[in-house]
Amino acid sequence: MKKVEAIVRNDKLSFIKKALADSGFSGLTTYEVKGRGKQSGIIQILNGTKIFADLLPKTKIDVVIKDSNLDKVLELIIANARTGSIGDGKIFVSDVEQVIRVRDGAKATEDEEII
Amino acid sequence: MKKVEAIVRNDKLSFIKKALADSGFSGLTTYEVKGRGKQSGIIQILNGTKIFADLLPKTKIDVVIKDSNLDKVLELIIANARTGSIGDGKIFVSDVEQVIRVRDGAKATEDEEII
Amino acid sequence: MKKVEAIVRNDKLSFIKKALADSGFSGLTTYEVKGRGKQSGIIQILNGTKIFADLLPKTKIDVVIKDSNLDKVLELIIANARTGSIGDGKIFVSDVEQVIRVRDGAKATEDEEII
Amino acid sequence: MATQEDYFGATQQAFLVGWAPVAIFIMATAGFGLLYAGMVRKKNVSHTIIMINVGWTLAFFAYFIIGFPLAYYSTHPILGWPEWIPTIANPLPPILSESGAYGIAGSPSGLGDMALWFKMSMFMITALAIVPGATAERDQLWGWVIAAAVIAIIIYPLIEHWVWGGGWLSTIGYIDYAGSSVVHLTGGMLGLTAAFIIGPRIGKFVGKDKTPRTFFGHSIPWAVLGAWLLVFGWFGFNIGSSTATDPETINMELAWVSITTAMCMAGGLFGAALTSRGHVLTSMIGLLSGAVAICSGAHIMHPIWAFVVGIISGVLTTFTVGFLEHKLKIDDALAVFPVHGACGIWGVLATGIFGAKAIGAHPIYGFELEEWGYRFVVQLVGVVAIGVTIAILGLILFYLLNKAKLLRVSKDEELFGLDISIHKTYAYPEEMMDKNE
Amino acid sequence: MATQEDYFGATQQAFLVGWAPVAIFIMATAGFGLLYAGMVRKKNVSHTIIMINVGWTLAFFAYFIIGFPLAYYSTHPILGWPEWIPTIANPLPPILSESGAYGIAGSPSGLGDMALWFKMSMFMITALAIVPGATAERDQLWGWVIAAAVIAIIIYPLIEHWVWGGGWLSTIGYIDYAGSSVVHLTGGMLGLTAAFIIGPRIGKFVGKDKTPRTFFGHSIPWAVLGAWLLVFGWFGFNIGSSTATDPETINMELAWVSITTAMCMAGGLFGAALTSRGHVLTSMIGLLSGAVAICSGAHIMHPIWAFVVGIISGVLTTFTVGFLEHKLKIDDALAVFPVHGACGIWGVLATGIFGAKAIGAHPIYGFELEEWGYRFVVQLVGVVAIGVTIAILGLILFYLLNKAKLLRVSKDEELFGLDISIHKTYAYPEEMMDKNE
Amino acid sequence: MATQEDYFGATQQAFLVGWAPVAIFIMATAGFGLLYAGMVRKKNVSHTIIMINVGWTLAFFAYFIIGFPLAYYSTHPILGWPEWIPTIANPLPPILSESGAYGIAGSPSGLGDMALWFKMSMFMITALAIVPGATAERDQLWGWVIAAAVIAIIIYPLIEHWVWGGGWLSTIGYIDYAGSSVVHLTGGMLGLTAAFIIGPRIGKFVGKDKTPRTFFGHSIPWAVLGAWLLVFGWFGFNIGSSTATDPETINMELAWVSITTAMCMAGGLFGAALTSRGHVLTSMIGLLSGAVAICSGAHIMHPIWAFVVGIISGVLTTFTVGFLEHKLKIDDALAVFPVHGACGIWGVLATGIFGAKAIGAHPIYGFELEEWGYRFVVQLVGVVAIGVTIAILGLILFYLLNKAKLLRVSKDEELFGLDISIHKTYAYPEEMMDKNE
Ligand SMILES: Nc1ncnc2c1ncn2[C@@H]1O[C@H](COP(=O)(O)OP(=O)(O)O)[C@@H](O)[C@H]1O
Ligand SMILES: Nc1ncnc2c1ncn2[C@@H]1O[C@H](COP(=O)(O)OP(=O)(O)O)[C@@H](O)[C@H]1O
Ligand SMILES: Nc1ncnc2c1ncn2[C@@H]1O[C@H](COP(=O)(O)OP(=O)(O)O)[C@@H](O)[C@H]1O
Repeated sequence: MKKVEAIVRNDKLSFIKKALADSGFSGLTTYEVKGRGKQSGIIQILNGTKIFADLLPKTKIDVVIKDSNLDKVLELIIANARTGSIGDGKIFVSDVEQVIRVRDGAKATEDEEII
Repeated sequence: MKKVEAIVRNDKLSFIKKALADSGFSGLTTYEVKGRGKQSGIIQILNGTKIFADLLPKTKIDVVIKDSNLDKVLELIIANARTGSIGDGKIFVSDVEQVIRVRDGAKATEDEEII
Repeated sequence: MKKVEAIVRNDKLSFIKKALADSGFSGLTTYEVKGRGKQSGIIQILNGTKIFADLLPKTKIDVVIKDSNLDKVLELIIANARTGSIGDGKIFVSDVEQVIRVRDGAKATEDEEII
Repeated sequence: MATQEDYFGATQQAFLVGWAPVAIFIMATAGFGLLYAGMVRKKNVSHTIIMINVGWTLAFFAYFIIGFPLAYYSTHPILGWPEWIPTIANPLPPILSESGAYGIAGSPSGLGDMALWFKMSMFMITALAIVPGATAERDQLWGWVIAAAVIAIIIYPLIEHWVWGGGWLSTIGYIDYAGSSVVHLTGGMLGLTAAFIIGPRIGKFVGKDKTPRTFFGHSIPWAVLGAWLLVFGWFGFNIGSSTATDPETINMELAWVSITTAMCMAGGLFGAALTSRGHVLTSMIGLLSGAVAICSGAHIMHPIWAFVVGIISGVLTTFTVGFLEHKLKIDDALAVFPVHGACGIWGVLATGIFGAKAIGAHPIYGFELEEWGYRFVVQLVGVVAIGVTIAILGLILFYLLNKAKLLRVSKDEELFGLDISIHKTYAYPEEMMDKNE
Repeated sequence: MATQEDYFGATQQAFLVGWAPVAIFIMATAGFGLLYAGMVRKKNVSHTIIMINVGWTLAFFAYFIIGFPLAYYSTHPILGWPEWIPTIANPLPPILSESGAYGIAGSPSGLGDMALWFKMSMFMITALAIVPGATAERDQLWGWVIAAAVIAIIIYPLIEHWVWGGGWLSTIGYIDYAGSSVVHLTGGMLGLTAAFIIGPRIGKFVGKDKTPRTFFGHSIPWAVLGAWLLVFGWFGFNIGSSTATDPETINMELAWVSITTAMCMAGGLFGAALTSRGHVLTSMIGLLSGAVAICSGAHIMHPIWAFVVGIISGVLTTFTVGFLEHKLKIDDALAVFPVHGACGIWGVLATGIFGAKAIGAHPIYGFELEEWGYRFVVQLVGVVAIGVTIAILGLILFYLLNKAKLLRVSKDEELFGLDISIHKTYAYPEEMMDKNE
Repeated sequence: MATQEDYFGATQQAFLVGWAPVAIFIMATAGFGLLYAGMVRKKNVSHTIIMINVGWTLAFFAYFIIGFPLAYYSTHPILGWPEWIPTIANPLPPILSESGAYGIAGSPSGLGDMALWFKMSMFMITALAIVPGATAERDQLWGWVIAAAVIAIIIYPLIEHWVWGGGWLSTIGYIDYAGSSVVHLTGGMLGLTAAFIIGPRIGKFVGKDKTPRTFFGHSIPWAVLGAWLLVFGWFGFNIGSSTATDPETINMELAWVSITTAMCMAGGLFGAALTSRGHVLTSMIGLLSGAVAICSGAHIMHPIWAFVVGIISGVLTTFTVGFLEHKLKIDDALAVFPVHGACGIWGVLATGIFGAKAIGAHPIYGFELEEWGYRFVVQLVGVVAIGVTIAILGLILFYLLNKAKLLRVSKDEELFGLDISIHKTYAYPEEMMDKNE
């Protein structure tokens, strides 16, 4: 299984969330973070003037999924998070060994349907 | 070493925390998240009436432990987080390569006792 | 690629952030957490008297980097986070499989420069 | 030697100047500022507060210099050039009448109606504070500074002159004791026109059928506190609107006004709570709806009817919110028209309905049963005249500002939030900023 | 022509109606609402505020219609059918005495004691606002609406009649100037009985020996603000309790009352700060404890003794909290009985102790040294009678509500938090909600 | 029988005691507490509030017992042993003059100047509340408790005696109506000396050239609310400073003072907003700067000049902040000297400049054109004398406390935050604490 960690603009959360749910990926965990990207001391270009802000508020979305769904999920997130400007965010993918449902202790190593 | 990421009900934190400490697993990091589980648009059944709430506040607990302690820790968390109803949460287990103590730079790759 | 998760004192963030940026590691994500270390029920020694506080506020910094930069980054973080007392924090290192830039979908598996 | 009446007048002035405008001061600015701040998203909190503060700058000064004289120192029924305008050489407003006017006893000092000058500016600032709620989360600062100055100089004084300054509505017996129409309908209607011209927030109406979507505010406690500060100020408003100049009247009026005001607020809270499973924000909004509705007839309505008028106000607000969002597709962000516009109209009409002595209205201020029809028609004519006039002036004002690109921020600024993009700050800076190295 | 006394009375009425009840208004509802909101966990903030708002709905109306006449318009020493009840035809309360009563000068308008009607309702609402603090984080909304109506209609007016409405306690010389017992002991004891019947919050008492556990509130700044708003209102309470009807008395009384009130609060804050390493929440609670204790004898006690009484109040509160939690195992969630009950009792007794002129009490209102024993016994009898009566009535009321399943929420609702499960909201909606798609 | 003047005096007393000090009460403590709380980092919020509360403990008591008699009951031009000091046997302050003094009419009850006693303690508490802002985020609790007692007992009463208690400055015609220098310069200068002695916060000045760094506060809404509460209180201050004892004066004075106060605040807000892209915190600070500046000449300056004085205050504050940080390298954490010190000085001088009738000053209170030079020199002499005296006393006081290791916390305590390390709490306990098992 894979963990997808997407760091996106705050106002994109609801679109991503909806898109994922519509395609059957309902499970996710999200929280507010502050971040800095490639440009140290990111410069946002607003209205023609440059505005300096070091750390910007972002939303992080963690989704754990089956390996086979990785491409689909990445595509959905990118499609709904992109504006094409600096600050769109980053996605990190890593490996997850086990997923366990607390309610009944079911493990996804045996039954991938619980994710 | 393993990282256990447990997403549980907020009010279960203090029980889990105590249970872990009692068994010698004192180290942990925790923060508030919002989450959505298997059912998109989770429906909480309260008092016989269905209440709709998309993202619900949850607590995430990260515990990094030695491989040999994994089963014990999972067991403790599940036992203390479970109510048997929807919304009990999920646990994700993944691999950690190195643990370093900032105070003295000691690395758990060499000395697992520091975790 | 590697993910470095550093849990440090809140007031060390700006020093770490600056040090990383100065060495060219501008990307990072940070958020507030509460944590407990080796000593269950950490005891902070302040002014000669012991003060008890179970969970203490900390700052978590996530930095994703190329494998080759790991040692450099660890060194920078440790140097700027250390005071030498209990509570300095822990660093966890784990593996990241893919990094994707949302803006243009570029993947770091192919082009490590995007990290 | 000072007469008994002088003593009485001086004390009343001490009270009405010392207490009433100060309470409103807090109300108009802190109350609206914090109420609105709680209702917007975190990224727009600072901006929302500063938009309310605008009343306390140039607009305040401008009303003093021009607006106030326009409203009170001309005898033309519509609007005329004032007989007095303050200068360094001649700074003090002449006394309006021997017995004083508008709640302030004639000043035995001969120094003129400074107190009235002050109190009335507070009413104006309140009307101003209402407006930016409608355009919240997407409006420019300097465009609003200009709009506020225009409103303070001419738009608000026009209506004020009609109703309180001896204009045509006061001549035909129109009743608006503490501003259901002068303050609230004016503010609410200006808000509605501004919201219409500026257009909805990005993402407010979704899909082809434009389903409205709720943007949740960042903090209910702040909204609750703001609403309570407004309630506090409302007593400044309503009690401070007393025109009593002798002991009997003051007794009759102040107690009566206090009780009807409280009753109508309680009714509004109750009505709104009933229809919202006790939702606290809706309930507080209901309380304010009741407060708006009672302004017009606070001195006249029986307390029990005031409670009933309040319940209706609470329900009316909810209904109007739905109508604006689902039917008209206007994004009045913080429900400004439903509260101040709709309930302002309702309050003026309710005065025409419940003001008859036969059904328990004030034994002196109430009107006779036979006047019922006439009174209701006058109230209706007045409220329509004010509503339509303000709608036209508002549409012109905001249309011009929009053309001049002074009304709405850019798409990027809106998405990043107005706090950081316009004012270079966050509302909770420690959590969100760290640019020191 | 109006006499000099009329002028004076009118101005005093303007002041006492215009200022005192409005200050209390803020106090009783906003102050308690925000104090309590800061002291509960995030998941229960909205619910806690709406529970306090309940005073401003049906209960307010019911007290006007029934409770107030019961308290003041019957001559029976215990409780009798009132001689007057408001109707549409006969809406105005007759004047209680020629010179007026209870701080409001007789109305020269002949319109009756509307002002008294208003002021007294504010005291009732304050008593109501105290109660839900004890049952916080686990109580139902509609059960409390019913309980509040019952309290407003009969329970509170009963005690009010005894002490302020000419009942048996007023006859024997019982002193409670501004409500240490009428308002605070009544509210605090109702809270205690409710907390006893409803049972502790899930997880409050842990293990076999039922060790009490602290649930930390979500925000100290909100609790601090709430407490300061209460302090503000307290001056409305205490100054507004003046029964002065001539210039001399008002001079003697208002200044004296202001100073003893401030002194006792300062003492309470100092005492509580000393015993808590300057913990800010504990200190603010200490301030309120002092404020509760001084209500009874604010017009009588010497300022220096008031400071001492305050220090003792601060300590007494801490002691009572421990006693309830560790010995009685009652979960009075927000320390309602320790502050309002215990310090209410202490204040009534302290009036009996420090009210003698010989030790510096008010030169006119204080009592002679020889009365000391009698006065203390009267205070003791009064406070016991009130405490026991309220305890019994409270137990019956909450027992019945509990039987009817109207008192406590379900286990699930409590765990999820009352905001989302009862009111479908969160206190900080933007952070926590997002159900729009 | 009571005379007409008695009635008037009694009502005025009711108003000035009932309203003015209570408003200031909120101002001095809640307002400063919440303003400062919003401006510090999360880890120091509780501590910051409790430091402000200190005024309400021993210091309050000490001022009553010693400070107040020192200020008003001696005839020595500098400082003398008071003719009266309160005891249990002789608790009441004798009346200062037949017609009363300092805004409180002579008490017909013969009970003495209790009201003055109360009001003046509120001014003292305000001066106290200013100081800890300068040393915020690194100061000890008990050291400040001692400093506050010393200030309340001797330092503040010294200046008060000079200006308001018949001392040498009052003799030469120095004008400070409501405390630009007595309250604000005193508080601001004490803060500056304390900040100088205690040294900067860890990390305030970075690198070899000591570049100042901004520590962002944790919440703009709290700072905004605190500032508005202060504004509310300021009207208590300025209106409550009236010395009017007859109807004419009260009319002339109260209205005039209200308007100039509001105008100068509006000017300050406007000035600060203009220079900060409408930054809301800077604007609110500008509002307060205007409020500080107007205190001295609120009864004298023309409203239009008051607006101008306000604009200058807003700009002056920003300039002074930069000067302290960049040139003097003093870490006055919450801009206490720029607001209260610099604008206090400016306000006193502005009174000398704009107080001439020829340029529109109050027709009765203003001075003649020929006095202009003399008046300005007196204002200058007074403000220098006060500034220098306080600077010396402040340096001595804080130097001694520092030597005694009572001023600054340890490095660890500062890093962990004062809330948890000194008071064992967090400002948002639920989020941050969980030590129950
Ligand atoms: N190397 C990294 N490690 C951790 N987080 C990162 C890294 N690079 C970027 N981020 C996170 O991603 C967010 C978006 O980065 P951004 O600079 O906007 O991407 P882009 O390169 O598209 O401009 C940042 O705010 C930060 O939270
Ligand atoms: N696939 C997933 N990826 C990330 N987080 C998840 C996923 N599934 C569930 N979660 C997290 O776990 C929490 C609990 O899920 P829940 O639906 O309550 O589990 P259950 O299946 O027992 O009902 C969610 O609120 C969410 O934060
Ligand atoms: N095993 C662990 N798993 C997860 N987080 C941990 C673990 N151990 C420590 N931490 C985190 O690191 C922080 C610092 O730990 P701390 O006890 O200060 O380290 P030290 O051992 O240097 O004293 C803790 O507050 C906690 O957030």
